[in-house]
Amino acid sequence: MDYFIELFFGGLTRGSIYALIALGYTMVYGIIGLINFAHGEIYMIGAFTAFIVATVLSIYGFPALAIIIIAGLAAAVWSSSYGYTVEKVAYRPLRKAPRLAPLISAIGMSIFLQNYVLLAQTSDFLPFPALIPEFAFMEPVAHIVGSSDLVILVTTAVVMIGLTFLIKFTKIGKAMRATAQDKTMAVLVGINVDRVISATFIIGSALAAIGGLLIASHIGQINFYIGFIAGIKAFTAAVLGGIGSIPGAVLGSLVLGLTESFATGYVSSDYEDVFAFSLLVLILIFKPSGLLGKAETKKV
Amino acid sequence: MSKAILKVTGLTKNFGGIKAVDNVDLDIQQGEIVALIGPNGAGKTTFFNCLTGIYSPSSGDIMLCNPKNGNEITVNGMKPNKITEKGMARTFQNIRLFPTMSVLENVMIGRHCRTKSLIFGAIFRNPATRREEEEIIETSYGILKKVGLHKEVNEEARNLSYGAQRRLEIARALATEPFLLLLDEPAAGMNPKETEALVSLIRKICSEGHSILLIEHDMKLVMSLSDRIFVMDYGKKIAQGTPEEVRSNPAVIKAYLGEDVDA
Amino acid sequence: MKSALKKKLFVTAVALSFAMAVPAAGIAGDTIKLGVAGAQSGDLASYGLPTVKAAELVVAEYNAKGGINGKKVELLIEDDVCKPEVATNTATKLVTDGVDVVLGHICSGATKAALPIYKEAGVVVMSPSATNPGLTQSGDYPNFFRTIASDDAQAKTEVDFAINVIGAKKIAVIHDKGDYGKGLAEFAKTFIEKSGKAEVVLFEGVTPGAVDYTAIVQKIKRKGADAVIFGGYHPEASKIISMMKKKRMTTTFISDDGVKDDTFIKVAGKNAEGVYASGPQDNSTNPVSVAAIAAHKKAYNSDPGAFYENAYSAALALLNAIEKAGSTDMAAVVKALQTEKVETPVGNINFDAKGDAVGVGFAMYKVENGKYVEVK
Amino acid sequence: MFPVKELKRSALISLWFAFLTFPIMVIKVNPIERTVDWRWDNMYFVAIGSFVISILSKVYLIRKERRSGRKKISRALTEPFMQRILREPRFLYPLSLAILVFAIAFPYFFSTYQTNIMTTALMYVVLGLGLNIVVGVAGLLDLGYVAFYAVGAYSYALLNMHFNMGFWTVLPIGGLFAAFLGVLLGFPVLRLRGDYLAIVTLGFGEIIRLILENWNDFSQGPSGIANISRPSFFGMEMSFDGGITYIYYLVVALVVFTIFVVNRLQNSRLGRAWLALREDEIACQAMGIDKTKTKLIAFSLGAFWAGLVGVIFAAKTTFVNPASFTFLESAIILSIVVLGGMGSIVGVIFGALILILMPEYLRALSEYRMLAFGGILVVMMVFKPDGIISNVRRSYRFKKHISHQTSDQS
Repeated sequence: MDYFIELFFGGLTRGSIYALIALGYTMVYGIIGLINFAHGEIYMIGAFTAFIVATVLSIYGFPALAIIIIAGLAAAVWSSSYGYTVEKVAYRPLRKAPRLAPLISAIGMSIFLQNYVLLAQTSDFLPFPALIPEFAFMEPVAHIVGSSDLVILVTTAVVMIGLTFLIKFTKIGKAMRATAQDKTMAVLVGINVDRVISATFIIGSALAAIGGLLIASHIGQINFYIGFIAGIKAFTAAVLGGIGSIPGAVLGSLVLGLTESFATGYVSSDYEDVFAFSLLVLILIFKPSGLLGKAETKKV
Repeated sequence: MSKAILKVTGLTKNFGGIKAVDNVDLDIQQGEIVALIGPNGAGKTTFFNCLTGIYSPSSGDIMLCNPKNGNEITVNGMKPNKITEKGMARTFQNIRLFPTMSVLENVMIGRHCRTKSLIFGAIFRNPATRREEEEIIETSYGILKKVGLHKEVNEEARNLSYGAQRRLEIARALATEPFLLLLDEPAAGMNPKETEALVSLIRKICSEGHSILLIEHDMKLVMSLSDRIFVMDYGKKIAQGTPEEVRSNPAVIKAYLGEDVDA
Repeated sequence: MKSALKKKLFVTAVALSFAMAVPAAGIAGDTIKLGVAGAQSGDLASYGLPTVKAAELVVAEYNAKGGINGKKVELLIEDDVCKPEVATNTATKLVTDGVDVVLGHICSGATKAALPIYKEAGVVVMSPSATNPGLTQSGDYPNFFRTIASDDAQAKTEVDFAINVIGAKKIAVIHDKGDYGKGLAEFAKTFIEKSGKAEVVLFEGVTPGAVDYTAIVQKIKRKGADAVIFGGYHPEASKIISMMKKKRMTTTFISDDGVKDDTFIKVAGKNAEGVYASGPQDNSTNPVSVAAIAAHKKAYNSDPGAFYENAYSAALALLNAIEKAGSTDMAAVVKALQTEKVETPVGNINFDAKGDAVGVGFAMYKVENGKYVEVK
Repeated sequence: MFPVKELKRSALISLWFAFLTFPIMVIKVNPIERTVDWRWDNMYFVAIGSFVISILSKVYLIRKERRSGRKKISRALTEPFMQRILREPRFLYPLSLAILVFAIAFPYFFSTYQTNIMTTALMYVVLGLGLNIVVGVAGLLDLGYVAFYAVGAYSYALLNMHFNMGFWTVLPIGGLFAAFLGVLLGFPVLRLRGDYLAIVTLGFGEIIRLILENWNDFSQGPSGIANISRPSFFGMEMSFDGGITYIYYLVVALVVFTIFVVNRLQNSRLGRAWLALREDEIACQAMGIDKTKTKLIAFSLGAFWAGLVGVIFAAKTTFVNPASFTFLESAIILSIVVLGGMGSIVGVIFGALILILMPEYLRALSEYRMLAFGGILVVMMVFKPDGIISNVRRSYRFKKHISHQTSDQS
């Protein structure tokens, strides 16, 4: 039973990490129907920015708490700026282009950003400072749930609640929902669609940056390539949950994380990803729009 | 009277808790032009979608009877392409052409279900395939001539005028050799002159042996064209009969004009 | 050079293809062309770039001394992204450009794909990092040499250490599903089973780049392993070890040359303490090694990366062999490599008939106070 | 001529990029030695660079606007120059012949390396044309195309290793295996909508690669299979150079064959059905087209070509391992199709040649190569989202009113 609980929490942590990235995918997809392949890179840049800022601050002797806060803010600010710029440069001119053009643009952007960081920084793995402290009160259960797991779980929950609130009740959230449903109508009722899309990219990127910071701190290392795998997994999770749906992205991520964890724990980690993708295929066969995706009503 | 070519009994379609179509009966005889009318949201298009297999009905039966051989088949739950193959073709309320394909190609697609060649034929272009291809082109051209679009064969469908697009949809549907043609608001968005041309086109099609079921809001067109009319409101059939009968039916007037008006 | 190539191609295309047909025998050009091939971009760039730097430094040193037998050494650097299909293009390009000897490739797979091309052209190849046993032991590639121990030799060292020194009874063998890591892990598994003194309780691969390794770590714990043998590179190793530390596990962690890298200690930090890794014998007192590292620090203002010393040694060995042979002819170079000993950062070495380095001592290391210390 | 407002805008853009790239470009930290390297000159480069680029792109846009304003009427005549060549057989046929002659003469004028690179590029032409059937023509977004490529390659590698089967025997077998797998996968997933299909095919591609990586007894795992026989020429073994030339001609022949077949497929009943399916699925079904069957045929035909090229790949490199079949490979093949122009055969050929030859000739840029590759993909899409060459539809001519047809196709 202990083993089961351990795996369960491991899966939950992993799922929460996916969720922070998947939210960005799902928001962007919900609004402009684009698989933003560069999102994984935004996450990577968030982690890198956090790494750079945190290291600089620690060299200059700032206190730990200040480092966490400043590094987190910097990661969010710069990730959002990248997200915003990427949208403006690579996607906005393609708003009316054939469906696959933005996808290729996104793939190109992803390759570009990876190599940009590789060249400007390094190809090596770098040690990420342990920003999350080891809490003393967690010590008795540390062999099951570590402090960083706890922080990740709590952060994801808070972010999730905050985001739901934002989408449901704020002005920008309502504008987002309107734009997602019908862009033309949104324009007609006076919503600045361009601004809403930018806002979506900014929020999604900031979430990815938080994810980047937490994960890097959790596993203690980064390099320029970490965005790729995490990005694909998060995207899988978003589709699994029903792409376009925010609770769906979180649910999908948790399901994916738990599946991988249990697959490794009870079967073999050799086929961990095979399990993950098979689950995706199976779920989509029986529920073609994902776990919480709205079944598409064909309007004829 | 001979057997009905389309006989719908108790057709119901639920979306969640809402009954978009509620226990509707309908029949069409060979050679008839039948209209289905009703206020917006009455469930007419949903009814069409059930007939043509785009939705599968929650309950009820749809029977098709091919007038050529008298074969009777139940088509509810069949895939749309199978139903088209059986001889019922349709047009769409919001025009659904293949926008970047040429006018002729749009009609040629309609010939798909009446022809056979596949990979082998495509690659080797054996005599049978060539003959078939020629037949497809000629028939399609003939149909385009009938609807008056033969001058625009190589034009991309999206470049046609609105009225021409509607006619192209009819041509495309005709290419599938239907004995029953379903037209969903064929006159929507047309100017009076175009509508007039449409009326004569529909008459011509009917006289060539195709029966027609149409949804339409243009009452002048409906009244002048139809042999019989079915009226739906809130998913239910509320009246049926000849144009005169329907015109004077109090339930119909109420549905169209609201509660307070007396017949 | 590279842009000049195009012009040359258009002008003397035919002549060039003739030149191709004749094996690059003897002293044809006025420089000695040392090819460097490996991953220089993409996710494995960090394993290939140090080799380029090593080659640059060695060549600069040779040229500063006036070159080899009066000829300057010229570098031809080509990227293969560690992909076999790209490696064949890279190899063909190097051969077409008239390369005399090649330092590379980095990954075993790419090396395997490229070797037939060099063999055909009579070019000697020396890899700093391709450890697949078949490369030397199959006898298929008489032109192949390497300055790193093959997987089986390394696995043997690790297993002997785990069983005889640590006294492990239950061993979990973990790998990174890669060419190198999995190959090594399989040898380790076979050796453990053969020894009869310990059992393999777990044999599994982890996905490189995965965001979290908790599950596999829990599994190691559950299986009651008293030692983990990991086949793979340092990023995964440091993730696993820090995850183990987080779970308060004290299982002995034994790994390979891919982990015996200072970057591992830097990245894993405190968690690296107590980790064992196999690697070439301690070179910290070897003046050649000290000089090589100092040269890197001076030139690039940073510590050298993976396989730097192996690459440095390979470059030295290759150029030395050409110097001693007085020719770039394959047979002569091969003979010189086998007979002439050379002082390199990995020791005073020559090569056996199969192509493996002789004189590269092998040892186990333990991380103590942030440094790899040889276990005597 | 250049408005001050634009200069201001460009200045703002350059400031923005200087800010954006600040942490990554300017600061470099060494966490071990605990030193910080402030590379301020990078910031100046970025600022000046983005200023210049922004002005240049603005100038380009202004000129483009002016040009399109002036030439609105004559545009129909001048613009689709490529299109007209493609449409007119009297231009097209001699041109194709000239290209073919050039292709045949290629190995005599260029080095083995060039021939080898060209072979690779032509293999991607075939892969692109195969995927074009699936994505470009039938509109099914397939992100796991590389799986079928892998199936072809491993078919040859394994059959050659275990049963010593020759290249020519396995070539069709590899293709058919891949096609069969295409059907097998297609059945459950083809009813999924566009982007869902994309992720499922991506997952499928990964599954195939992971199986090859993990199932050692079957595939020898990540260390791969070496010493695969090169194709023999009527039983003769060939030298390395000869082998490269031979495979080159083989691939040229395959390209010609593929173009022939794909062209005929596109201008057939089946090809029309694919196009229609891409444009409007519901209308398509309503016109009596069996959606599932038509999609399956497209999917498995696309897979068939990937399988064929896979076999050639294994024979060419004489070595296969799973590292060659990653998602990036699928992405590159997809980029070929989209960049070239969806559905257009000539476009795909151009796309493949550009995308595959470009990184090879960009080797001069060495480490900046992939950066340039990614950047060029974005720029190309932004300025030419329809691809380099868009598809030319067949046109029909009818003499007067008699429905007698003479048709010509491109």
